[in-house]
Amino acid sequence: MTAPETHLHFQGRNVGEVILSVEGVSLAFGGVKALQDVSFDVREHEVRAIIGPNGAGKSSMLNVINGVYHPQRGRIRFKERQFTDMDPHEAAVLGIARTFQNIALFKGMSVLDNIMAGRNLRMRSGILAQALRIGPALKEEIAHRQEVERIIDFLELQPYRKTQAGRLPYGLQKRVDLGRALASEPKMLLLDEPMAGMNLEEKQDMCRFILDANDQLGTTIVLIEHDMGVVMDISDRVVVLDYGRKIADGTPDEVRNNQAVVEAYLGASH
Amino acid sequence: MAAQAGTLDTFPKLLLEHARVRPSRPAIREKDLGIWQTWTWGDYADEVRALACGLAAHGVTRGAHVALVGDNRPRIYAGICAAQCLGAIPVPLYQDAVATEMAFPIQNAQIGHVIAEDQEQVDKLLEILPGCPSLKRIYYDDPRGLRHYSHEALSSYESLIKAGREALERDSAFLDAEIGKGRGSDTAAMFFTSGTTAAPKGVVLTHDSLIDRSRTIMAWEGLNEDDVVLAFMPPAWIGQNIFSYAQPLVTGYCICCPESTETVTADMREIGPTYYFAPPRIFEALLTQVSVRMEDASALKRRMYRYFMGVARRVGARILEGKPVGLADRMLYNLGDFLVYAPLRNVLGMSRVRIAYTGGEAIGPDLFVFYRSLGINLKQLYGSTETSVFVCVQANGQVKSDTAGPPVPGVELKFTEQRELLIRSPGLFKEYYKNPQATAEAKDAEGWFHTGDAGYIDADGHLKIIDRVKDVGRLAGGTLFAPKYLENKLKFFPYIKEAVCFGHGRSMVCAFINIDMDAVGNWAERKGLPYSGYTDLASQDAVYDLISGCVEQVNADLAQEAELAASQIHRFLILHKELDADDEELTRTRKVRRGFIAEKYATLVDALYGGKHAVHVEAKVRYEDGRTGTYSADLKIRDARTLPVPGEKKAA
Amino acid sequence: MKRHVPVLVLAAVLLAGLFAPLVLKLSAPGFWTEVLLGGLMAGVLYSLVALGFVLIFKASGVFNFAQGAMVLFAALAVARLSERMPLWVAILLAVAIMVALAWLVERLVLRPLVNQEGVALLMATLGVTYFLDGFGQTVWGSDIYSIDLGIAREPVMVLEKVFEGGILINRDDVAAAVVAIILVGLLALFFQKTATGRALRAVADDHQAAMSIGIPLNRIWVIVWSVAGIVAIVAGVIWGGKLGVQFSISLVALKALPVVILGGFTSIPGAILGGLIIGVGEKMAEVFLGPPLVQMFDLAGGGIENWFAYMLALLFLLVRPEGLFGEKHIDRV
Amino acid sequence: MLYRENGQFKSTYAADLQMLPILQDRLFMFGLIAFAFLVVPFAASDYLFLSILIPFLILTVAAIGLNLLVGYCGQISIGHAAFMAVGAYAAYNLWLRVPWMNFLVVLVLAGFCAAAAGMIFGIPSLRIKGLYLAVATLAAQFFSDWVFARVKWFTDYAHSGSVSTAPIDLFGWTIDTPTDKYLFLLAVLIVFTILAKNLTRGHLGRAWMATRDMDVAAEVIGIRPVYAKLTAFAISAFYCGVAGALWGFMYLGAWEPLAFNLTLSLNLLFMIIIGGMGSILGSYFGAAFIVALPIILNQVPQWFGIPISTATASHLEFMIFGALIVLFLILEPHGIARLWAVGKEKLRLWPFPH
Repeated sequence: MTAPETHLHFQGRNVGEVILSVEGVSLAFGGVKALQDVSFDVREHEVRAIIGPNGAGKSSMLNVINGVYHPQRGRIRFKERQFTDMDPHEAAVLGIARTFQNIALFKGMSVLDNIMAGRNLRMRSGILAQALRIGPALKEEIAHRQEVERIIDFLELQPYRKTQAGRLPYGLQKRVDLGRALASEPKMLLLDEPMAGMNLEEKQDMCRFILDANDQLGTTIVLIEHDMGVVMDISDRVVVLDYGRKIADGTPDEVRNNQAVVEAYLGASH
Repeated sequence: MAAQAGTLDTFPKLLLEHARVRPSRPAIREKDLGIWQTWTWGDYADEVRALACGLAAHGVTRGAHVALVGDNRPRIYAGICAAQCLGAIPVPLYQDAVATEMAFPIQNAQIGHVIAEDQEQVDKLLEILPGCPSLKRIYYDDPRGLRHYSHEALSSYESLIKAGREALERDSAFLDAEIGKGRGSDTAAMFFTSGTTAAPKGVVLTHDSLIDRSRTIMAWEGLNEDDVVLAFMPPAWIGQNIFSYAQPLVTGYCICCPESTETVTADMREIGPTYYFAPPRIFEALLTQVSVRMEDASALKRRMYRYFMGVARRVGARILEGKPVGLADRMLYNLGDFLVYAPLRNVLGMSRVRIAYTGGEAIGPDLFVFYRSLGINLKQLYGSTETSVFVCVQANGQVKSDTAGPPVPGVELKFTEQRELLIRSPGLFKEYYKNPQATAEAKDAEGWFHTGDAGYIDADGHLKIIDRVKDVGRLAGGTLFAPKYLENKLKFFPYIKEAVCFGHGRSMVCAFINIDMDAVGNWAERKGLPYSGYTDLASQDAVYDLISGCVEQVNADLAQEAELAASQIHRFLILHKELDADDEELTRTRKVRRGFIAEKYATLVDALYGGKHAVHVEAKVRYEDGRTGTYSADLKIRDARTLPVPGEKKAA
Repeated sequence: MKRHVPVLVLAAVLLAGLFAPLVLKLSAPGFWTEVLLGGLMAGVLYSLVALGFVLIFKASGVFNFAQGAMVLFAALAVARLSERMPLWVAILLAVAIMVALAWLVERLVLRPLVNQEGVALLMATLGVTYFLDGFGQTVWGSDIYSIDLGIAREPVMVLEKVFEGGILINRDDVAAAVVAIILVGLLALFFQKTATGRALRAVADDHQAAMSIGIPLNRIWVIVWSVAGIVAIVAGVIWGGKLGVQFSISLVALKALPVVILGGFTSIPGAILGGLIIGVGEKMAEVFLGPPLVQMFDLAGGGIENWFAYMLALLFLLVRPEGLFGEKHIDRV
Repeated sequence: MLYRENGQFKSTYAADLQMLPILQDRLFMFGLIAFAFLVVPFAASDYLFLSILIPFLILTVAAIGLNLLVGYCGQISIGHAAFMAVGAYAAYNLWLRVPWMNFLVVLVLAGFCAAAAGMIFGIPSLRIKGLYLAVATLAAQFFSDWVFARVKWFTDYAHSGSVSTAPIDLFGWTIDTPTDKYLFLLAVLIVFTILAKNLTRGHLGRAWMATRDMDVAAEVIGIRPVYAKLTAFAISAFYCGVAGALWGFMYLGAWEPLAFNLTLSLNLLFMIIIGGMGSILGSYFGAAFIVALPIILNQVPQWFGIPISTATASHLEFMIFGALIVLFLILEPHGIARLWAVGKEKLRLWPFPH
């Protein structure tokens, strides 16, 4: 790897070794080629953006990384593990969490329970212990509740703790979605358009939360976002996809001046 | 305890006493991470001791000033006490002040150490740091967002505590000695008054004065360690500070800090304080909320509510005062209590309130009676920063809606010829910090404090305040003009948030109105009126009609009072923007700065008196995200119907 | 191609099962053919009911559990009405009743529940089932009634030349099968060839698109429920004529559910083929698998046909959840 | 209106995680339980016990079981009577063949048998959803109908296929009279309610609800669908198995083949639709409703002097059930439990409307 040193926004934050690499991934649905021979890598603690016009295969890329889709060709390496064919819950166990473009909250559950559910894979007590809810089961529940409260505090969701998630306004639902993903203490967080449909203030809040998560919790971030200003502002490196192919990869400045990228975006805006 | 009272003459000594007498009773609760985390008196003392040693290790010495800026957090209160342990003087600052406002106190008091709540406060402090050479250290409580701040002045509260614990381990006698050196006559704390006209003044209060007033009230009201207070006003305000710092340390009751400003209502419902103090505007806002929410209720419920509120108005206050009430009315009231009052107290979080105070400014009589009739023992008090709050407090069972009650033990009152109230009390302040001139103006040689308030003692011996001496004016016709009195009457309507009345030296009274966005917005939605924001809503004719109705009702009331009948409001306009403390139109305690407003909006005032029906305004508007823009439009002016003054009586 | 393998294996097993009695000489060819024909005839009826089901599912996305109750209701109506009037008048009247019923269902059930999840709609049809069962028996009575189709009941012997002993066939079965086949054919034609039929299919594919080409959704629902009602009348009359009109008809009609699982919820050929597979399968299982099972496990009688269809469908679901002709569904995230 | 929540603050998570965090709710609940244990046994008639209270208590256990699967985990089943049958026959055979076994152990083992059956028939849920699953569960229904009617061993080679039981002896207490049965069942129901409530509040419950609300997202945050669905099927079937055993021993006493038929399955489903899906409390409401309605329908016309035959009454019952299902789905898809919750919330906020 001879990737150039990326510039840093914060002093003290160390972008580390490559944590995820995507190698020659191709994915097709029937005849539709969603991804063609895409390769890139993500370094530990960095903020990595995937951009591209509509239908460029961005969401498919995230879905491949966390095992929702299984690519026909290519492989993925996360930390020391290689795989092509992995179920989403296995990805979660490995430390990959994600949020969804069309918020996929558990609408019938409270905000607290939504975020608690994010910690499910860390909870161990058996069925009988849970049914009796004594001793270790209750202790475990309380310990995790405490962790979840930290996330609620972190995302400033205190007033909504016991509100049913489906009843929250859109911007807050997005925040809960992020909270649920963070609750699993992921190594890497995939964010699918975290700021779509938000107003300026909500976007600023969300940026702050993402950067804080990256900075304070050390979470590696891979995000898809349409708002170019945001992408250029917060990401360390950017991958550009167009029609399922990678057309550029580099720092925000490099990408901004890339001819292929400019053309792809001009072409898409017609 | 009475026997030891002589030795317990400072707050740190009181704290240690509580830690000894009731170590496992709750002292401070804070809703954090979803539950009410509790410090017992023992924990409180531990924290304070460690913190004091930390501060000492970092160079805080006797007589130095230590600033504390933040919301109600246990650590802020611990900081106050820790400074006092060392004989240093804590200076609580308003957490919502902008950076420039913070600079003055820090420069004035040569403050070297600040304990700040979070990044927001740290940012402000760092901004003014270049202009404040005295400021050496800033300690932050919440590290969020501060990880990459590398300013040398900055360190965490945690590190301070750690340093303190280490120092304490090395030498535990040092602190006890320091505490022992404290004397009641030492300065306990300094509060900067918001200063409606001039620069803020640092009011210096001694342990003796604060402790004396707290003890007096404890005895007067029968407060005890089971009482609970919710601390939700700025700790830099003496009103909050004495309730959540001085009084609990004297009495041993528990204070509770809400989780965040958005959750105060919910937190109040959970905690159910027994002892409550809020300025009238809070009670006003609560009542507005009640009215608005009741208007959404079903017709049947609304009728029930109106009926029983009528019953309550008739007999509620009398029942609360233990006066005789007919059996039928008493039963009706009991039914109303089951159906309306008790549930209402519950949703307001006031079920357990034994004593509630309001003060700081006059409260509308209707507003006051509303709470009393619900069975909430709301009383008025009179006092200020300079008097350690408690001067007059209404006694249980002798509550009148338009007075501040009789002087509490130890207080002497007298009036000047201009009806200005003078006070002598053990609670009086020592001086204005570094301001001998102001001190001399306010406190004469005989120790009388000149309050600047105009008023008199009524037949029952209760203090009645009309207005500020300098604000009480005369209409051109020579009759009395008390603007605050009028404004309060207007503000009693849920639709009116602020009012500014003009009339001194003029032939008639005119007013600026600020509508209440929540109440009027709700009203507009029910009427199906579309609007885009405050400015748009405020300019609608229907809203003018609504406000017009309110003004005319005030006029009808005023016409009943001989002295004030001439003060009926002839013309008014609804301001295009909300009056804002950030624009200096209100004080930090949200008092209207009438003079400033009259100057700033002189063209509007001229238009009111010039008989025009519209006036063009162009104004800079500051949006919430900090950007500014210009607003330009015509403001409408309305004539309000007035009633004939009784003097010129017509057909009976 | 990979995903077809289990289906092919399953098909092979079924075929093997079908011919096993012949190959293993457990049965005379004549008897085997008789059983096969009996199965096919029952299968045609299943296909018919399943068609009504598929129709409704395609057009409104409703999993109509009430199809069986509709068959019972229709059969009861025809049976009781034909006591007072000629059969054809009774049937015409029953058609009118079923159309009215369709209209009511659209008005009172579907329209208020539009855009609800499939499971909620399924539960609503459970409600309709109960209502129809209760209503039918309140209005028409709850005894066992007969429908006289006017076809001679005695069986005839055919193909004596081919098989030893010939094959015994009921004439009414033949007539029923013919009617059913004609109706299935007509429906298939209606769906594939006519403009309305195509419109109905368009609705299933995309409600928005269908509305945008000017088809009122509500009317379409009334039409499909009416057609399903008419199908129910035919099935009800045929079964009623054969078994007598009684409550158990609604249970028999429930067999349409495994049929559509087999065939795919939205496929007309699937419904037809599925019906035949189930019909033949359960008859064969009952006749040839039943006795050995009874013997082996000392059972108190056969009755495999009561569950065979469901178990077959269950097995099929595990192998190929989308059915024979259904479309594969991809979850979008 | 009746709530006074001021001062009821929680200073520990354990207090915040209580089953009934509000004091007034706890008082009401204790009052209710005390009433059920101390007053009802002396006040109720045998008729009330036998035709209302006993079936209500047992069906509530079954409805809670079905609700765990359908309401909490979102997996539909229209064949849950099959698991009741498994439980009933398992208990019968254990009781018959291992006579020394404590009845409580018999109950639990019967539940485990049903749970095993539930897991087997739950396997399709791993591949299919919603409507398809409904048909798969029908297979369980018809298969169990057949097995218990035809396999003689289960019915101890009884000639008619019917089985009969005798009163149970529990630690020297012979549960014979209606009052005995009522007390026993009440205790069982309370235990099972608490267990179910705890399960739904634990991480397993969250896994179920997550699977119900958004299965893809649930998997993405690390919830294994296999585990969530199969445990829901197993525990749900366990409850129904126990309920089935109780139904056989405590309510029917003796029963014929097809005692646990499709109608019972559908009735269970109706209980949770009307009572409220995803609510333990709703299971109570639903069971009460389904038990009481036929009796009311039989009684009410008599009070007004209108003669009505049993057959007509049962047909009317069908119609009313059917109509109510549709009505509830349209007006209040979350059933009586939601109405209750809304009412409670109104009381808490009284006199404010919201």
